[in-house]
Amino acid sequence: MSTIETDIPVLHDCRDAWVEALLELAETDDRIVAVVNDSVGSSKLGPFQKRFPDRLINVGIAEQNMVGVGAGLANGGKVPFVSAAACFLTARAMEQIKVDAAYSQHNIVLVGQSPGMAYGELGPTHHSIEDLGWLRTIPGLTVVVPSDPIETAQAVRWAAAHDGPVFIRVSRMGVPMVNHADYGFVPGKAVTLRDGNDVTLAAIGTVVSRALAAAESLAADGISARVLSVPTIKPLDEVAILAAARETRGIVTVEEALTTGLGGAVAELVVQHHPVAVRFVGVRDQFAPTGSVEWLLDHFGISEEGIVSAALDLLA
Amino acid sequence: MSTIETDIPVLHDCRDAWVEALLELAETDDRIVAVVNDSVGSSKLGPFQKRFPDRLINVGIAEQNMVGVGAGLANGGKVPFVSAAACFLTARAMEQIKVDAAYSQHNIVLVGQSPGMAYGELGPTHHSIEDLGWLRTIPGLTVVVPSDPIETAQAVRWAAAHDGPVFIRVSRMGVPMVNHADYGFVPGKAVTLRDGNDVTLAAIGTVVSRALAAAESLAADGISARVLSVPTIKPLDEVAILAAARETRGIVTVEEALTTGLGGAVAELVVQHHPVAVRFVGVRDQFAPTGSVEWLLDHFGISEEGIVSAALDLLA
Amino acid sequence: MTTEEDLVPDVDSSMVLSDAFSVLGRVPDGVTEGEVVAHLAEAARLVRRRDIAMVRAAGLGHIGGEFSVIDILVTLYLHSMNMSPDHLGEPDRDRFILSKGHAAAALYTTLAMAGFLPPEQLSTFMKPLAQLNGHPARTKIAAVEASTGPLGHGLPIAVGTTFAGRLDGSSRRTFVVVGDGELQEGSNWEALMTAGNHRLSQLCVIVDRNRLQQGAAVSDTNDLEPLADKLRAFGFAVIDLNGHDHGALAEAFRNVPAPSGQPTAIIAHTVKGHPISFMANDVAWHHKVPSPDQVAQALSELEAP
Amino acid sequence: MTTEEDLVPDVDSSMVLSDAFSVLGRVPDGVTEGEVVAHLAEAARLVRRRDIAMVRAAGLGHIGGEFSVIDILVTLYLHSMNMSPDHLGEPDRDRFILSKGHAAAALYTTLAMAGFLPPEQLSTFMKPLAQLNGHPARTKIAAVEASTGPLGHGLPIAVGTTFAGRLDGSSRRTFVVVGDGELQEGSNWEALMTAGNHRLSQLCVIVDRNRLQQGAAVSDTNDLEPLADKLRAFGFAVIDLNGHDHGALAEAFRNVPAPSGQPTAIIAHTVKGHPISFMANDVAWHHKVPSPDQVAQALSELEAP
Ligand SMILES: Cc1ncc(C[n+]2csc(CCOP(=O)(O)OP(=O)(O)O)c2C)c(N)n1
Ligand SMILES: Cc1ncc(C[n+]2csc(CCOP(=O)(O)OP(=O)(O)O)c2C)c(N)n1
Ligand SMILES: [Mg+2]
Ligand SMILES: [Mg+2]
Repeated sequence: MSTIETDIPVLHDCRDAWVEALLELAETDDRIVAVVNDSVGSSKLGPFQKRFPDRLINVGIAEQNMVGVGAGLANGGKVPFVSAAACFLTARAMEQIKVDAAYSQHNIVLVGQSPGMAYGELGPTHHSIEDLGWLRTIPGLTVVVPSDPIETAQAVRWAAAHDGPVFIRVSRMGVPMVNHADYGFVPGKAVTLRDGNDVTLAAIGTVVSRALAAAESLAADGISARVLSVPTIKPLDEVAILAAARETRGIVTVEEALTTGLGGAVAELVVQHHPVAVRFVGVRDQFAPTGSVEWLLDHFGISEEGIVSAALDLLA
Repeated sequence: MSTIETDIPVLHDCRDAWVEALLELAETDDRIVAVVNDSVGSSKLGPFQKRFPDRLINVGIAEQNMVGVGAGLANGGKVPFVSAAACFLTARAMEQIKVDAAYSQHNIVLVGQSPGMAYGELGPTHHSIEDLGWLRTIPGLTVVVPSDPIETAQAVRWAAAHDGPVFIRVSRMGVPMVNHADYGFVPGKAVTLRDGNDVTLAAIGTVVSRALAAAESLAADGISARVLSVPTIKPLDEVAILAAARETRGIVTVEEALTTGLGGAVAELVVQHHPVAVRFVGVRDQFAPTGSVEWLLDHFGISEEGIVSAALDLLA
Repeated sequence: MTTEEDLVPDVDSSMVLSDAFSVLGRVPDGVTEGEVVAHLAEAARLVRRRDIAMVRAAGLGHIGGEFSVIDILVTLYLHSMNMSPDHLGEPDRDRFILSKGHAAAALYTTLAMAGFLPPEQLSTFMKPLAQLNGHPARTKIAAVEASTGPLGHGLPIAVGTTFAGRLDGSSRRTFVVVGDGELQEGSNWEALMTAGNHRLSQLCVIVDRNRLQQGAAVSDTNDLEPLADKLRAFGFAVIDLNGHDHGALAEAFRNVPAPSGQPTAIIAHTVKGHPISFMANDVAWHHKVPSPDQVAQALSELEAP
Repeated sequence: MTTEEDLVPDVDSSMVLSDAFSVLGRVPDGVTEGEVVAHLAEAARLVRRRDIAMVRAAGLGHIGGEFSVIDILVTLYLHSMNMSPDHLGEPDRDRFILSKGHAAAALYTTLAMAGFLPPEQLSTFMKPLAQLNGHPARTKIAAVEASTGPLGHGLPIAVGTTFAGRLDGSSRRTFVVVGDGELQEGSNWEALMTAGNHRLSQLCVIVDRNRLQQGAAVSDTNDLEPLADKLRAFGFAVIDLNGHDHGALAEAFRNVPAPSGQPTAIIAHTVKGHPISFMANDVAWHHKVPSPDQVAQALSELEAP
């Protein structure tokens, strides 16, 4: 049972924060344009479309064109937010992300909606669990995976001001607040949400709260777990991860993704500088079955219990 | 200086072995069909087209359709070999690879031609250095990276007989023979090309010969380097890699790719089971500049010297 | 302006309706044209009843696009296609691909109605570990040729299997249904170009022309018109018909391959949500889940005539 | 049957030809139509001479598709486009995107001829660490709007920048050149559909209709005909012209935007390898590198008239 159930915290759909932040930016910056693939509703962009009908470009169901149009808008001095289901945005427009966004260093913000297994019942074609492994391999792209509405809004604001291509993974699955109200997002900076020195739980995005719950549970067993929230998988906070590698007995990575995402990024870092035991909590090299996202997260052990047992295994 | 220069071995374009093997198979198995994107010449499929004009389907410059047509041919009982430049095949048809090949478990062979930096001067749009990191993240896909003509031909024959989706990376850049004439390719089985117990050089594809040269050079300095050739990055030979992790002081991975490829795969394995120092030889998180492939390999230290210095750094 | 609502996973398992599902099976051989149409109409009615119950039970589905395509599916599986449950291994049988995979529930119910799937399995729709995904999966259901869901995949695959049939000298045909919004995907135009140029006459593309996509009308998003001109310019023999008219559908399917030697494109004019009064032509029903009252109302509109 | 040859990196650095390159710059204002054409013709001749030397020196290039597109590029950069080297930051200037990025050498030489690139830089073409890649890179050359090389990217980007101009109420125009083989890519049809429906009249798509692609004739690979019908059905005002006729090109570019309010598509009929006797219309010259003798022969065919 995760704290989500025991504490009954309010759960937030991060898309609300995304749209609120975008609307606010767009009020004072007329360079902001939204580009979608028949995804106005699933991106919650209805209010944006109402307020700025000309500044919402719906290219229809055409993801390659969508990203190309975004790059062209950037060429024309706009700040495009290209918003589509993460699964289609990444897989269908991969070469456009590589070439039109990353290699070209166009000032474009790619917004991957409902990532991970949010579309659980719809099946693997709609899951976006490959995205982190795929995108962190692309040079020159900043990849932000916010964990709650505060971080989502800040990432959106930061991306609008930043010059260069950014991907932001926006959760639809309800998440509790994990950051403090005075939190300030900095790309490449992990956040220590809880101190500890036996083991480190490094978590990303939707499942940071589960790492916090696991740390609580480990504490009850006398195990001191550090919890690192990692908002950008690229660039990775190498300092914080390596400090964790040195100062604790190992790292458990936690993600709503295939373990080639954060797991892979952490593994690649530590083996080069400070080899230490790592355990991966995530989906391991398989397409997920059908089921609700909550069911799937439990099924794959991306849960308080799963994280605890990964930590215990590491410390065993 | 690599052995390539000092020994002046014959260099082979692995496309010759690929086409020869395909032609031979096609003579006795009329299920074999080639599918291309205006890539007859760059795939060296001219002789195949001449011999089996009906069994070469050129969909034109349309990679998504190309992979979809391949899946449909498989549905119709054919054994399609879908052959295109690796950069376009992977990036442009990523969702088709995910869904039509891997998730659907269609019996389709994807042949990525001229991968790595073979198209050096043509620039990063034509380099395929992301492919290993991308493809190893896709569940259910076998990813073969042959190191020489012997392995290329065997991989083609194996893939034709195998039921399920396979990707084969076929080198255009000249490579020397590294495998023995009696070598037998087994997916998921690494090959120990040289024994050693100080350090392991795990190499893949076009650059296995460079690892051998580096081992030779290290031997001259009294360092005993094991050389593992890793023909399938997925499935990885976990037994051989973990044995190397236990029996030597660490592993140097060598690839003509971003280091999220073999480097990432090895890192992910060892941190979970036997954390050990790893050094990555490959392209580190950047688009490559313009230059010939030989120049680029040297530029990135994917060379005898680069491998030697990575090994020395690991052992320091 | 969009009226799209969001997916609402509002599952009410107690609401799993035990809507009796009789497997009518194929239209028998040798019956009159009128009997063909009556059989198909009754099958479509039962399929729609079962479909709405499945969507309600799962709390998810794409009922609008399911109801627009059901008459096409039923006509193909129960009458026009040369394909039977006992002979899936037969190489010369026809092929069908639902490229608009989000209408999976319509396909599953039709497959059950035609005997390709045990009807009991329908109640597993979207349940944990179910074979009946929200989108059809080739590895999970024997009669499914291709896993679909992402739009723009089915047509290229249909082109491939048609090529395979040609190489084998087979007379089998491949039918593929695409959504109209789906035709915004460039991969379809790649495939259409290939099929047209290679004169793949055994291929029949059916456009479910319900004029709505997920969030708005197709014409308010990225219009397709003049669609017939586009398809003709890509080398297809084009037919326009009412996609809810079983007789017209059956005749059009009978006429594949076209005498011109071209592949066939059927623009099937349909109504999203047809024939439910409060769903028809309302984009909100792309993936809205009916309330218990709405289910009751819809079922009453789907009583036997 | 293909006659495609493979890329032959057969560099002979001693063969770097010191082909004098005079920067003619823009056609001056206020000259006669005849003088316009004469200026462009001379510029194109010099650009072709420099291009062949560059390809020979690099041992790589796509000379066939470079020679087919040079007259289009020269007309745009030296005459038709409102774009000058000193005012790249001017938001209202026209935009150009070479979607068929493999003709990079033609773009680079034209940019040098128009003053956007120092002519000395041309000799770095494809050298290690050079800014002049085998395909144009936005981050490496100020005048390049978009990095191209993979086919089917430039047209969507052109649609995007045209949208940006419209949002700004700018009268600037966007020109994009696509190869004819390139039009097999579905991403182009996505972009054409969007441009047509949004009536992006400030967009002009030029098809370099040389009828050959990499390995064979377009018609033997995946034909485009009836191309004008296709483009019209996608909402474009279509013009056919001789793509080597500077006067016809200049007039067509002057007429953008079309009075109909539609985006313009110019089908520029060209000859791959034009005007070299032994290259013209031979698919082998898609990316063949000329021998020293062939260079000499070509240069003699490119003497001043
Ligand atoms: C590649 C891709 N992009 C987006 C979606 C999300 N999506 C699912 S259904 C749909 C609308 C489809 O409209 P249409 O093809 O007209 O189908 P119908 O009206 O028959 O439901 C969209 C955008 C998807 N499934 N695949
Ligand atoms: C996506 C993609 N697929 C394949 C290629 C390889 N390629 C380079 S040029 C070319 C032929 C292009 O033909 P066309 O567009 O007619 O150009 P042109 O005749 O003007 O050279 C091909 C297939 C590519 N650059 N991009
Ligand atoms: Mg529709
Ligand atoms: Mg051409």
